[in-house]
Amino acid sequence: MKFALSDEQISLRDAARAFLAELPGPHAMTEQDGAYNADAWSRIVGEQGWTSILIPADHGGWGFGRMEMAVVLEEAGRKLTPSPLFSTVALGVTAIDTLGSDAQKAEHLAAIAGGATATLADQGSVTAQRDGDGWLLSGEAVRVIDGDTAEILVVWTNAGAFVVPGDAVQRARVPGLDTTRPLATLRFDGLRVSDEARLPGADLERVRLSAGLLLAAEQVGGAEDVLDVTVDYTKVRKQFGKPIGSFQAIQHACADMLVLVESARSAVWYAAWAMDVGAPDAELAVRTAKALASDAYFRCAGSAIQLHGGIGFTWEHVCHLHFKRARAGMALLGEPSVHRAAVAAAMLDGDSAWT
Amino acid sequence: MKFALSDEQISLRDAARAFLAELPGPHAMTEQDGAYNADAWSRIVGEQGWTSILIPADHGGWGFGRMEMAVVLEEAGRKLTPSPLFSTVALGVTAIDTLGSDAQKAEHLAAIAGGATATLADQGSVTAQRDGDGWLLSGEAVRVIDGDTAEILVVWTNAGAFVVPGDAVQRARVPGLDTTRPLATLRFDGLRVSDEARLPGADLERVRLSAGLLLAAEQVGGAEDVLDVTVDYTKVRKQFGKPIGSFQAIQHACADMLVLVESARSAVWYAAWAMDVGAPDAELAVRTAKALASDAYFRCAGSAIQLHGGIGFTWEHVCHLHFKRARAGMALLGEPSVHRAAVAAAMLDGDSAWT
Amino acid sequence: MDMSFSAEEELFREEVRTWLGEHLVGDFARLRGRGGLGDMDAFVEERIAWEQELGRGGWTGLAWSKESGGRGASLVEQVIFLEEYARSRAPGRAGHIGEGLLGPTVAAFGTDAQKARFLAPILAGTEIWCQGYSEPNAGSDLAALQTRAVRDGDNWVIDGQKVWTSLAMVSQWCFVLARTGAGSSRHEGISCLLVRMDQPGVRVVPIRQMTGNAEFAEVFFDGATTPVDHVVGPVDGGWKVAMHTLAHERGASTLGQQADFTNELRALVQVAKDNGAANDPGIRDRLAELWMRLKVMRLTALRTLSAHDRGELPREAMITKLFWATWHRDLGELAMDVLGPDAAVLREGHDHDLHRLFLWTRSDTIYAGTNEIQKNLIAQRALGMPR
Amino acid sequence: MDMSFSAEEELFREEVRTWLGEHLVGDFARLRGRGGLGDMDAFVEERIAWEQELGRGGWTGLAWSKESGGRGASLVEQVIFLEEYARSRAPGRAGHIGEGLLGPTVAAFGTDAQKARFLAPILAGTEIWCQGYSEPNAGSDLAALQTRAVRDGDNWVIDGQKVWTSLAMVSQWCFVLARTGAGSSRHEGISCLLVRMDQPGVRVVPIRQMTGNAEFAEVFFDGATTPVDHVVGPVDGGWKVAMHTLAHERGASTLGQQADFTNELRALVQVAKDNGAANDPGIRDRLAELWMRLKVMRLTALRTLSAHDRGELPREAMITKLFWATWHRDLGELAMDVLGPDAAVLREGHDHDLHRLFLWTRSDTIYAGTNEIQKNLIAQRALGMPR
Repeated sequence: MKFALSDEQISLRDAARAFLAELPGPHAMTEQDGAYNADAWSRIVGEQGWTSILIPADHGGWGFGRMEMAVVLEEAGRKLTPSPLFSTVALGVTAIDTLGSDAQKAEHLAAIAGGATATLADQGSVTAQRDGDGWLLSGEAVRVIDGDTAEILVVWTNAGAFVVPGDAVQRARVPGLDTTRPLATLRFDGLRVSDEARLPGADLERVRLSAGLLLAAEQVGGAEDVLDVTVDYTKVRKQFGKPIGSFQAIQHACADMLVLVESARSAVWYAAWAMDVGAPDAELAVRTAKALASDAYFRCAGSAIQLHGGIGFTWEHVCHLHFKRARAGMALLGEPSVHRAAVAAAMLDGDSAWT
Repeated sequence: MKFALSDEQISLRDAARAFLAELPGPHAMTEQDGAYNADAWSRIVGEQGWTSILIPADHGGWGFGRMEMAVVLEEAGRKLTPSPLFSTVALGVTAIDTLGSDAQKAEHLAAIAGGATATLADQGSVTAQRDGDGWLLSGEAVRVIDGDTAEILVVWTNAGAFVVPGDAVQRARVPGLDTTRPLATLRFDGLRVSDEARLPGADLERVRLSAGLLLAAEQVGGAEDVLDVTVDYTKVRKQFGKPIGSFQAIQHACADMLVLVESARSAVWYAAWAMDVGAPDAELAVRTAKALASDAYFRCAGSAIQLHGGIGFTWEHVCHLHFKRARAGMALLGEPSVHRAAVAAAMLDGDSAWT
Repeated sequence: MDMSFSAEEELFREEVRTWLGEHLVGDFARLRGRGGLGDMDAFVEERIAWEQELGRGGWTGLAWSKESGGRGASLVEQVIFLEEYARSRAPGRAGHIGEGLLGPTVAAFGTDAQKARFLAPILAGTEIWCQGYSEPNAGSDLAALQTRAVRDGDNWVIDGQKVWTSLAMVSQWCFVLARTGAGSSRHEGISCLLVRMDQPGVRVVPIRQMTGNAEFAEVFFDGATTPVDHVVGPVDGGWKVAMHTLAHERGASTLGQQADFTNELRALVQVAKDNGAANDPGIRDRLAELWMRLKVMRLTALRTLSAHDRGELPREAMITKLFWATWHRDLGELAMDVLGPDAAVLREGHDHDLHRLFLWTRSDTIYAGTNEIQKNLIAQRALGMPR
Repeated sequence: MDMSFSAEEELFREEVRTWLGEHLVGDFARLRGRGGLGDMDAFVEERIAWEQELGRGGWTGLAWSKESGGRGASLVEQVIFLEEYARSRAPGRAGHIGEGLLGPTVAAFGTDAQKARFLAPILAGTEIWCQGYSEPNAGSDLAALQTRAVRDGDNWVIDGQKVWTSLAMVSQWCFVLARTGAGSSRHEGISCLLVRMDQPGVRVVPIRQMTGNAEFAEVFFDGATTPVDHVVGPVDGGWKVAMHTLAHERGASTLGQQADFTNELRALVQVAKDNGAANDPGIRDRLAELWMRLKVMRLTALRTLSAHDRGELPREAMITKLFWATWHRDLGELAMDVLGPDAAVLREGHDHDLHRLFLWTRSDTIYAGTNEIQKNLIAQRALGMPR
């Protein structure tokens, strides 16, 4: 029984933090009309190798667990690092690794380990129709994270998942609440793909849970950053002749934020471990993590704006970037109320006693 | 357009407050195993005549409106005055006045104006069966306010309401959360009543709304009293060398209480006026009043205990009497969530635009 | 207790409604629903033209006394006007600082010459005013302001910086609080200056907000000047003048705001009906709760007005700002929950711009006294708790 | 990161479970589920007998070092014991002040004679202790205590009043903080005295709570005495001793409490299933949310234990009290909402006494540091915000 980061995980975290401090921040991306910094991405892939963390060693990756991935994403979430890291590892790698055949994994995971970006399109109305020895894909996928740039697309249809090249699809960025994480609409206009493009796996829910867990890890990092930024500000900002951090109302708001951050972190760490070892309560643990981390990030970011006063409401400040990402992330991969409903069903509708 | 108490209403309020200060408090009742003080009740009826407020002049009453009744009940709620006033006027008088024939009103309202107590039993499973020229009442009524002592009982059945003498029924006090307002279970074991005992009216919902409004008025008074008691305490209780009322967290909690109290009061006053004049939005106004006043009282009483610290948790203090009455009253005549659901239906399910 | 309007008041309502219906047409029609808080930088020139149209119709300065050139309308009439104005979705007023703040202050504290010079152009909508109170280091603590004005012959010379100044980009005049006294500190030695914006010493830098709009600006005074007779009230005694202005009972204005809120809630209900969120019990519960609190907001405002008629400032008047700001923020949060997964995606069109509502309402609990400051004031002033 | 128990630990769990199953029978069976917080005045004599039974089984002083006569169990073993103890619904411990507070303090600061005299009877369950810290004017502000002890020959003579003393009615001994220094004020000049309760100068007056129970008492010292060698730690230097005791990492104990909470939540779920509230979407949402927060409460406690193994006191340890107190209060409120209209009526039977839960949990956010004080501490100590 040891519920703490290992020394290796701590080293990974510290290295990630140091590296990320060198990358361009989220404002740069927002001002560049949502384009990722290609140099930053190549350093993430090349120097840090983070896209390899979850890829099994057989397929050219490191074969680490979600816990290591969570540690890195917590840091990326903290700095709002603009890059296709989340979509590639949490959606692309997870979908292919969970749903793909060995051959498909060998091909696509190796490509990702080598720097390709990937994502998952599972919302919308894409259908697959048999067409001789292949398939025709039609319809629209919506709210696809990094869908306008991903090189490898996994698309979910009525006939399961298919992997297609990103540039084979009509795709367009859609204006999103979170300016640091592009969303896109993809149109499939009878796109013909071979039967080999179809992934044999059917467990989309597991992919979404795994991705939700990793999003929750990012959210914990984001929540902690707004807390840190806010505490720092309240120590220097003076009103009525003293630092506002000495006012009890400000202290209480910050204390509430800390409770949210540390609770969400406990939930995320445990869920990562539970999924990695296949614990029986892994699903409920992930739902708990995503619900609590989403709520924590949103509430912390909201408090941060409030405690910053007017300055927190300005475009130049980091608060609103966190706030927007927090609310957008809440809407992705299951809103908190959706996860609570699933937990309620497990508690209330079954005959078996929950523990 | 004038939204304020009239000079007459202010006089009524001030007189009620002065009179109630002379009566035994709620602790006396709690220690007397829930028996009302008969002397206090006879003074309420005889000196103040409050049971006559809502009774039409034709039937020996004052023929005043719900607004005047609300003014008095706000004061009674403030002092947690133990007496069958609420059940008699809000349930008994309202039920008979709304559902009864002229002859029934003449008989029973006059009795109430003369000092009889009355209540309404509308929860449970009482059924009425034709039996020759009369009816047989069977089944159980539950959570009947003052049901163990009321002299006149209006009981709701599948065949409408009947008025029966209280002592014709098997009845037993049940232990209640609120020790200052007795609840009883009534058993009807084939009680035979004449057809004249049947009230012709069918609009039970209107009776319940009217009673709910008056309960809300009481709740506003209760909420204000716990606020007053708490503010007074925080001005004298010292910790860390100064009055706790100078701490920002305490001030903010009290400010929140004031918002709740004054908002609920606005809602109650308007609903009383709207019901009295038959405004089209009267039903929604009453639901708003009951929901907000119930929530306000409960939250204020909870805060009061918190801000009093340990002393507020003791049997001798008034806080817990308010807290228990607040939670019990929330459960009576429609919980807040029930009223919100009805408002939501009006907003969302109809075609007509709400305003 | 009588919550109904008199026959005369209903006639007045009809007059307002008719006038708005007849004039909010043509070029003005597209201003409907625009220019409110969170959207103040939209159609500014057109809204100034609309201000002038209002002036020609005699609808500016409704609350001003007749001696000041206003209509001397009763509070109930003001309520009616504002409710009808909001119901017609007429645009956010470009002249609100002049009409609501500068005008009443000059009327109360100004010289005859100041009244003669400044009131009429406000009523006509030909001079737009902005408010130079807040500073970077004087937010909730206004008395920490540092802008300084020094006497130089017949002029005051002004140096300092203001912030969160709405409409500064289009205003001709700014109402500036500055330190003029020698040993000036906190509330002492402050004066209220009327300063022209179109002069070399004044620089306006728009502030981009998290909504992407730039409704406010920083205003830098770097040797700006104004004549010595452009001080309102006593030199070095401007704090009371400024406080009077802030305390100047917004009176009926909150009721107009509530009519705007009703429009917003109605739009949200429509979205919920359209996307099915109206079937979600949790959403239903919260929509109903917001509806209840909105109703009560109006009722408490009417109680305040009735007390105002009696010359009282009742304690329930002090909860207004906290109540509406919190309500509005809750509405913004609920709007996102109604959108569900679509909360992540911005939608086209102003009328259904729930995201703008969501983002803008974060400022409501901050400006004009944060929620925290409001609660302090309620505790200390309404409840008499120790400072 | 490894959240599983080792084979040895699972064996230990089996040992605890077996022992409890074999001993919580006969006269002790009816104690199941009784005597916890909110019910501490139930079956007190029987629970003291149970304490002695635990002592004979070697289950008291689990966390104490072997030199002190304890078991020297690891933190994980303590967790396992407490979780199994709660799962078996074994009764609230009558000896918890002695085992958790007085014993560790004497072990850390006491003389050899004190250790020899006081530790064994605690382990045997033959001497029950109560805690004399809080006073009427020293609640959240413990340093405002006023009880005074004056040296008189070989004795201290004690005058003052303590309050909220649990189990005072049945305790043989009280651990009293008193002012002994000449110019004593705030944290200076305080000593920790061990005082016999059965003497003429000590009077115990039970405090009836809003639940109707009387679990606590006021304790009046009116010339009570204790020998001079019954001071723990330095004379006049007792504040640090007392603080050490309070800060003494409750360690595993919160995990036992969480197992109790799980029992309560499970009972509430059963009621909701029985009365149909489990079909209400709002109730479902809140039950799920409480379940999630309960899970997280356990996880954060385990993080704290793991950090404790490394000799750290991590900041997440500081949220424990606030978190569980708030959770428990929320559970109590939800319990009433699950009952619906029946919330107004008390029900029979202890097992489903949701009303007791509802009322008692109002004290959770007050005792051992109010929520307000907890938040101050978190802000100042965990976040380094200015005092």
